[in-house]
Amino acid sequence: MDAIFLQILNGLDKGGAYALIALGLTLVFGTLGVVNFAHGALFMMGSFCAVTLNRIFNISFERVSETEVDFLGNPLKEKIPYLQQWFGADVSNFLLEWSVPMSILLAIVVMGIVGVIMERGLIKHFYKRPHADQILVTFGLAIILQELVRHYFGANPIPQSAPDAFAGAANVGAWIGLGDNVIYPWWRLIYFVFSALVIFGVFAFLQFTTFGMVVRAGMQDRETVGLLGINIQRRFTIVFGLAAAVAGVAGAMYTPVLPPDYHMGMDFLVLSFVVVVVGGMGSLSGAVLAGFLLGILQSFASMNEVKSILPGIDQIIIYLVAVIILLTLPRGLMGRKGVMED
Amino acid sequence: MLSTFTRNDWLLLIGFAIIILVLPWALQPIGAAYPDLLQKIAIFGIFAIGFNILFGLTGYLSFGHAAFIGIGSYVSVWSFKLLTMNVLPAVILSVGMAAVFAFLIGYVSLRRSGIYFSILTLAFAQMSYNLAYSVLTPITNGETGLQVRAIRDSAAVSLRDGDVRLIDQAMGIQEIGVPITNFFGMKMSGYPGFYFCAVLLIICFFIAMCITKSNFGMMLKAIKSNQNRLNYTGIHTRPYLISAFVISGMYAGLAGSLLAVTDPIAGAERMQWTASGEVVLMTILGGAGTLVGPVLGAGLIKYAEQKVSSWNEGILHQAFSGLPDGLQNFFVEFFSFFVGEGWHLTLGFLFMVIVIFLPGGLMEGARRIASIFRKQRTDKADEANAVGQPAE
Amino acid sequence: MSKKLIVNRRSVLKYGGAASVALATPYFFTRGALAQSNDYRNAPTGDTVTFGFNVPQTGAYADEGADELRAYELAVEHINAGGGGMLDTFSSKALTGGVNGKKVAFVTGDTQTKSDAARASAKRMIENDGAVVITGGSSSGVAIAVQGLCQEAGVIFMAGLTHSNDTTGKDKRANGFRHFFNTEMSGAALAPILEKNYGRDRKVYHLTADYTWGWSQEGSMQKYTEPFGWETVAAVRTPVGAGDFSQYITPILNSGADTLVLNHYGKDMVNSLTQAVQFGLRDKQVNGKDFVIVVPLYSRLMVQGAGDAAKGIFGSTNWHWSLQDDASKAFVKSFGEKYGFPPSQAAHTCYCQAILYADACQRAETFRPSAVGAALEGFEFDGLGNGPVLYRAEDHQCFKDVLVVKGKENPSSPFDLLEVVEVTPRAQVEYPVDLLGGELGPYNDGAA
Amino acid sequence: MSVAENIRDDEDDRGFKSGIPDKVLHIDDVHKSFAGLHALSDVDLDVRKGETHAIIGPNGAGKSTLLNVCVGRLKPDRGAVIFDGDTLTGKSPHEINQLGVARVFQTPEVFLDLTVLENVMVPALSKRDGHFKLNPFKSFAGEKAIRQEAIDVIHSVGLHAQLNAPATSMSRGDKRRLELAMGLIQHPKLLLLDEPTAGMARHDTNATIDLLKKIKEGGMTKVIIEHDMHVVFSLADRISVLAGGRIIAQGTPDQIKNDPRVKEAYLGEEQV
Repeated sequence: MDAIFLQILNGLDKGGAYALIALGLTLVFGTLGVVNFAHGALFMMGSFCAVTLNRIFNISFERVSETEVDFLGNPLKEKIPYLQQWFGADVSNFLLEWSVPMSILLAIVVMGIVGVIMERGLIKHFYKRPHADQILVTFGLAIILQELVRHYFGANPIPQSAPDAFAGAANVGAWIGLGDNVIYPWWRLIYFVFSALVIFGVFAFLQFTTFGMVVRAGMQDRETVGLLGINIQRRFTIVFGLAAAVAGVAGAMYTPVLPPDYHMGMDFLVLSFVVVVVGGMGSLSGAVLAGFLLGILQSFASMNEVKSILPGIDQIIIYLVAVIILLTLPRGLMGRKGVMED
Repeated sequence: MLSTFTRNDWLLLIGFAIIILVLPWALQPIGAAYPDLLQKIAIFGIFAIGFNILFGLTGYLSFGHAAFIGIGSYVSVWSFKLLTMNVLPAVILSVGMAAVFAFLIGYVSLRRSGIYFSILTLAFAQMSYNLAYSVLTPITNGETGLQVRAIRDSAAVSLRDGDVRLIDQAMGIQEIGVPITNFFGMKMSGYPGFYFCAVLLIICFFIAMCITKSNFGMMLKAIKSNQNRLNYTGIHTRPYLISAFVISGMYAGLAGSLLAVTDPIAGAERMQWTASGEVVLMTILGGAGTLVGPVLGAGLIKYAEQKVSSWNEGILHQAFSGLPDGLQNFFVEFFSFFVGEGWHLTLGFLFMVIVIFLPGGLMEGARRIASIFRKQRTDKADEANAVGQPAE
Repeated sequence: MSKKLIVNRRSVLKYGGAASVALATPYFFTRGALAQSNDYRNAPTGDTVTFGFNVPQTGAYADEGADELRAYELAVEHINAGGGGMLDTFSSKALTGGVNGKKVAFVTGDTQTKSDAARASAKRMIENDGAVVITGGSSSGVAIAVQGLCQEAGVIFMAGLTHSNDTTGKDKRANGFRHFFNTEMSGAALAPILEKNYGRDRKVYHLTADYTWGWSQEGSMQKYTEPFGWETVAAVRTPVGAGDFSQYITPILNSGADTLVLNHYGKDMVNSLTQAVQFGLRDKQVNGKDFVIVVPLYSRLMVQGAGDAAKGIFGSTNWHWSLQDDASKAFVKSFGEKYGFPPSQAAHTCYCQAILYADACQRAETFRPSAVGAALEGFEFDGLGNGPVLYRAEDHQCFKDVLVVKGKENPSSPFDLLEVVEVTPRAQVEYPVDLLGGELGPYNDGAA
Repeated sequence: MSVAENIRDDEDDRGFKSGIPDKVLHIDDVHKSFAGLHALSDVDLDVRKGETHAIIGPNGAGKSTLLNVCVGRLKPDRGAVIFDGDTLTGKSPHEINQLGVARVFQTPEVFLDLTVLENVMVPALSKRDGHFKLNPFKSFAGEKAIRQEAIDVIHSVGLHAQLNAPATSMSRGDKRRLELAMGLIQHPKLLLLDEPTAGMARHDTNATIDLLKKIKEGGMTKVIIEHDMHVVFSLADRISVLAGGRIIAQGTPDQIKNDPRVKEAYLGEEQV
């Protein structure tokens, strides 16, 4: 019982993360009709926003230590963060500890700008081009972005820790009357709530604002909206910026779960495509649904009991589900007719 | 069929064949004339030509063609292990097996179109990869890859670790250590291996040419152009698509088999989605839908992977040794960003530049240059006429 | 003629050590003749000899590969100078500047940590650049693939970081040599320390990377811990590159296990360890004991990626820069002065391999693979940071002390992440040669 | 042999001229609704062999829906379409075409990447080889007979100057002629023409009318959906009027001209 409950919880948690990671991708699909292979790279850059903020808080000057020596036996050059020098160790440590949540702000700004530049400078020339061209150009961009990140941050994963208040696991079992074995990491719970908030926010934005209405109309029929004299172009730029920012915050908040490295974008690219396609191209609610479906199924497929019956099922479950869904529901769970079918 | 080849078609075929066959000399100036790279260019050329029959003609973008490379490789290595080191059965069995798998995967995947088709093929390839890497280890030898071994001493040794080679044994062929693949006695490593691949590449090129110019090829192009209309014209498009998918799967199977022929090992990572992505990039880079483009793209990417990645700082210093020190350091610094371990960056830039400025790939670039020359020539001819006229 | 002789020698060698001693004679007879003839693959003709360094420059192990390359460059520097670094402490004094009167030049290749790419770049270095030896690499799959290639091509392969038993077990090849240790030794070294620290009665949960190395590591851990009472509750295979391991960690909570062994390496290890700690496993009490985690194979670079999660967790490693013997200190000094930070274990093993190869060539007075191999076989040496070491003739595996380490609680620098708990003596990790199976086969000198 | 001549050959066995009305197409009580909106209700319609039957009606009357039901693009909710003894309902578009029903699209749907000749060759081969033939080594350049026929048809629609030009470079009017050629080359038993002259200049319209007249003399059964009354009355043997998804009148051009219901339906539209 506990095991099942934990697996469901884990599935929901994964599902939330999948949905959040795929959200920006489906947004860009749905509105702009662009296959963005750089989406994973945006996610990766978002997580490096967290690393960068941490590094910024850590900018230090060197002081030659009188007592300690380094590994070569020379006097140790101690690194003292300026923040510590200026505001004292308390403030400095507090900022460092909370750098991941704070990096959300940095990620929104930086990734929003990156998104807008990307759309203005590159993507907008590719609206009318074949999908294959879009794939190639965004893939090229993704490689460039990740190589640049590697150049400055190296190839090794860089650990980012959650604030101490959220370290360790919450005793979920105690809240709902299950055993002590039902625990779940605080940070994952927070990530889940965060995903829900962001997804809900994007929904609300598209559903209840005039801006959103125009964009949704553009999703249905770009030509007509254009004919109405609405500057759909500018709105699309903003949508792309929004998608990039969402990918960015998803990445920044994910760093305590998965120490970021330059290649993580590519690792998530295929996954987010599968989520988007299973959900149905361009459908936001489909992506959320697909995220949860895949998360829960993956979680259950990984249980020993299941694996002993079907060896290796956990390795292929995501793809298997994708195949089954696409063969039974031609356009994924909630896809619209005619989108991305040519 | 042959009677309908125009003079230009023959010129193209002969020119292509000559260029491929003289590559060992032609590529010397850029340091690419060594067997392995030449083999890889020929093999991936075949892969890309085959991929182009599906993608270039019908517009269906498969993200799972690497699966057939993997299947071809595994079947070939098993043929070496169980039957004979002669490559002929290996090649035939690989292509056949790839056709069977391509039919199964194609039959299912082609029920959908567009990105849905792409994701279905991707899913099949990823499943093959994941299973080959782990659960199917008894057949694939997992991460280590399936290799040719010496003849096993007893039946207790698993077939992965010891071979039987029934045909070779029956024919009483002596082996010392781990034998090398052969084509009726001709060793398939080094340059003979390259020429074996090169001849197959030329044959494959010829077949692709025939297909492109055939009724069948025209139907495939019509599918890319307007599949819906084709249905209303009385054409059932699915059999055409499945045929194209199977043909290109067979090309991939052949490529996979040749990888094993020239280097008898088969690893799971050949089936990973990035490998499928690579052939997409080769095709688009060279020019999708053209005959020569995919081969060109394959050559370029393999060259970058093999050679550009090897230009470390030492080599750069040599290259710029003629320059004064400060300038030399600057150039080395600058270029080391793009070569050696930075070769991915060069590839990324290349993709972007090509797609932005030459949407038809390198072949479009060649066409544009050719048309500039043609224009100049006609201009000159006009001038000559203009000059010549008063004299008359 | 000469080739056939070697074939015979090898085939007899299988039958026992005594015979091999007797048969060492023809080698000395033929040595002079062999040294002068140049009918082997890539025999150097000019005044330089080319080494091929095949390391991951892109992909997950790029940083490790970069460190290996630094070590190689340093080794080449020292070989050409005839001294410096560990060359000064090395017990063999054959090298006195260059090898066989030639300066060492080198070419590099990118393995991308993929077998195909690694073989392709190795082939390029052999076929195009005339490399007489290939060395490097950061995973067992690549090492085995490249080793097979070097056997076919007829050059020596000096393995870099490869920990799987198979490299010198069932996939061993005459032309391949490994300095690094393996899962068998990890298990043997780690088990007594685990027994001492965590007691005899433990219920163990294995999370194992689902490929050859992972299985082999899992097997070794079970083999050495089960005799004193550790009981395997479950051994779960996880896909390589899973990223998020939470779905494999949650079942541990209810399994009744009090010990988790993570048979992961690289990024998988970083992620699974980070996440396992995040799940509060280490704060748990099960069966009245503190829940503990063990990571059988450690690498400093990966511990860096795991950050705080690795603190206090036991594992094993081939070498660590904080060792205080003269050789290690000399190596750390020369490496640190050149690059500004201490070397990793990957750098160390690569440096040693380069030195060992060059030294063997010098002693054999040729670069001919069979002769160099013979010089390496049964070679006993010291002064390369691992105490007295034996290159065992029967499987081309180095036998040396193994370090048991623990994630440091209070690191004083970004590199000071592991503390050496125990140096397990060589005798304790030695195993009989037929344990892992496989057959070396004959040397291949390749065609000229 | 040109198309016109070709068709004249079988003039003799046209049932219509000999006074025996023979149903080629029978639309039987077809219903179709979209999201509760009745696009077609109780539609009964017979098309006789050899006649040119026009379907007219105001915008939104359901003309295109009816055509789509006939060619298998839409599936009716109720009722059936019977062609020459075969039920078309439930068949896929390519099967319907292989039975001898060709459609000329209103907005030209030619193969933009192919040349004009190839565009006509595709339906010609479809007619000859059936819905699928795997012949990767048979070059269409070698198909002498069928190729000549395609060239003739292209000639008859006046596109011979652009024989080897890619279709993408053609004007809209030329594309419509190409559409027509693609329909004609199949010698269909029934040709469905969806507003063949919509958007054409008067001069082009007249040329198209002449061309269709020539084919009319050839005796091919045709269904024309048309807005332009000039075209309708120049070509049609019989006319059905569709309004609000129902057939409100059926008869010869003269009968329709004087039908009060038709006037009402059209005047209603014209007043807007």
